[in-house]
Amino acid sequence: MKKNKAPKNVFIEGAISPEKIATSIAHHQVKTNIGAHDIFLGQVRADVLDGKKVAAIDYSAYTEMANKTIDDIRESAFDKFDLTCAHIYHSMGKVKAGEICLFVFTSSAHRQMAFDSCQYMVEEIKYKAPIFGKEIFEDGEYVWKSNK
Amino acid sequence: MKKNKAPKNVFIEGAISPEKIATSIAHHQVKTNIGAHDIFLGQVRADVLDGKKVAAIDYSAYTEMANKTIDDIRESAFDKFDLTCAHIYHSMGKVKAGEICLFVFTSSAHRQMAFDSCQYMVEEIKYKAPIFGKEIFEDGEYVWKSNK
Amino acid sequence: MTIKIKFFGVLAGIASTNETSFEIPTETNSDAIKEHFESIFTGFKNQQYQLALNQQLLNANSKVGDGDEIAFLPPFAGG
Amino acid sequence: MTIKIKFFGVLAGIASTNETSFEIPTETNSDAIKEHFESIFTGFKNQQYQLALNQQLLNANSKVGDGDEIAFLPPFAGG
Repeated sequence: MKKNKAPKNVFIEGAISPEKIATSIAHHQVKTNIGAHDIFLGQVRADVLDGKKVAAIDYSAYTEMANKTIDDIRESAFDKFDLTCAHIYHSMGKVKAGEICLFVFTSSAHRQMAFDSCQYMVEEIKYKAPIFGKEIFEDGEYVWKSNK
Repeated sequence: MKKNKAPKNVFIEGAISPEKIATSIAHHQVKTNIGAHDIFLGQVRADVLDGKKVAAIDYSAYTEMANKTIDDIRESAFDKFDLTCAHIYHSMGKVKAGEICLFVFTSSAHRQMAFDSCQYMVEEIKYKAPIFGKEIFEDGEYVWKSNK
Repeated sequence: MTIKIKFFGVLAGIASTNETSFEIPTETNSDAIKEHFESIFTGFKNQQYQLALNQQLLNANSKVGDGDEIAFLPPFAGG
Repeated sequence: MTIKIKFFGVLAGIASTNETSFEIPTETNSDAIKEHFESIFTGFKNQQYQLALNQQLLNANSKVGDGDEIAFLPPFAGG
């Protein structure tokens, strides 16, 4: 499926709030052909590396390419799965441990499509989107995170 | 894993609100060992049967057995998957088309466990929990729904 | 001996009740209880349903005694 | 000819900049650009990274011309 319009911006400054997720769910209640939603949320873990605890991740991205890549992933999900809706949001900048940095939301008439497409998009985003994360420790030092 | 305490009541009167889902997500932000959440939501579809549109589903259940069955499903998910948290809520009584009737929420350090356990619990609930649903049409007539 | 009987969904509609009790002189079994209620509520025969004994689904005919609870369960529709 | 160069993550830190431009007399290729910046920012050699040309990941050496954009991308960490 080819599209001409510019890709949607998936980035949100800072953490993704539970209220934003609630609002997004509420917006789907008019779509009465939906029978199943699957929502994946990535949350920043307070991992301990060499005895030091992660306090936050500071996200940066090659924004234009990341938006284009994620738009392509979303379009390919519509091609592969029988979906009603699909939404993706990712944090930019600092997200504290315990806060949400990734929100992937799929909706379909039936549950299998919602589950499969959500998982597909999460994997694709992790491996293909040029998003970078600095794990910042409680003492202010940091390491660069890698999904590989 | 054996438990002595009485099973938790999973039933909520009427639709499950987006606000309840947001509150549940927010409660997990103190658990900083969680890296991934998966949330499944069942939504009532306005299916058309013999030319008549479903306006709502009226849920009833063999409550004690359903709570026990769902508690067992939850415990078995903890045995099978490396989970941090798992929560299940189901509507009782009338839920209108577009509203949410099932909320299954799993959390784990890593995404695969969150995805797999959520899907496992949804399938188990659909096939094993003695919950019954009357699909009520716009004209007030109804049919009994079946997952089989 | 008293056995507690519960009906759900379409079966509660046919029986016009959610619950009843069943008095018997001696120990009985689930097949006998099923036959008994199918003879009272003839509409049950056209329905698919399972029995649960004390909140456990039955796969085969089982002994039923004083204080037991038998539930008539039509197809599940959770979610 | 001007090529736009972008650095991200750990590489932006090593280069002390997110963006620069690269002036060349004639058409060049991605391998040459990579070598050029590895000779300026020697720390790049110790890093794993990929190049993108005009927002497409490169799998092989590619021609690069006027107005193109080359990005130096360390491992992804989205989610």
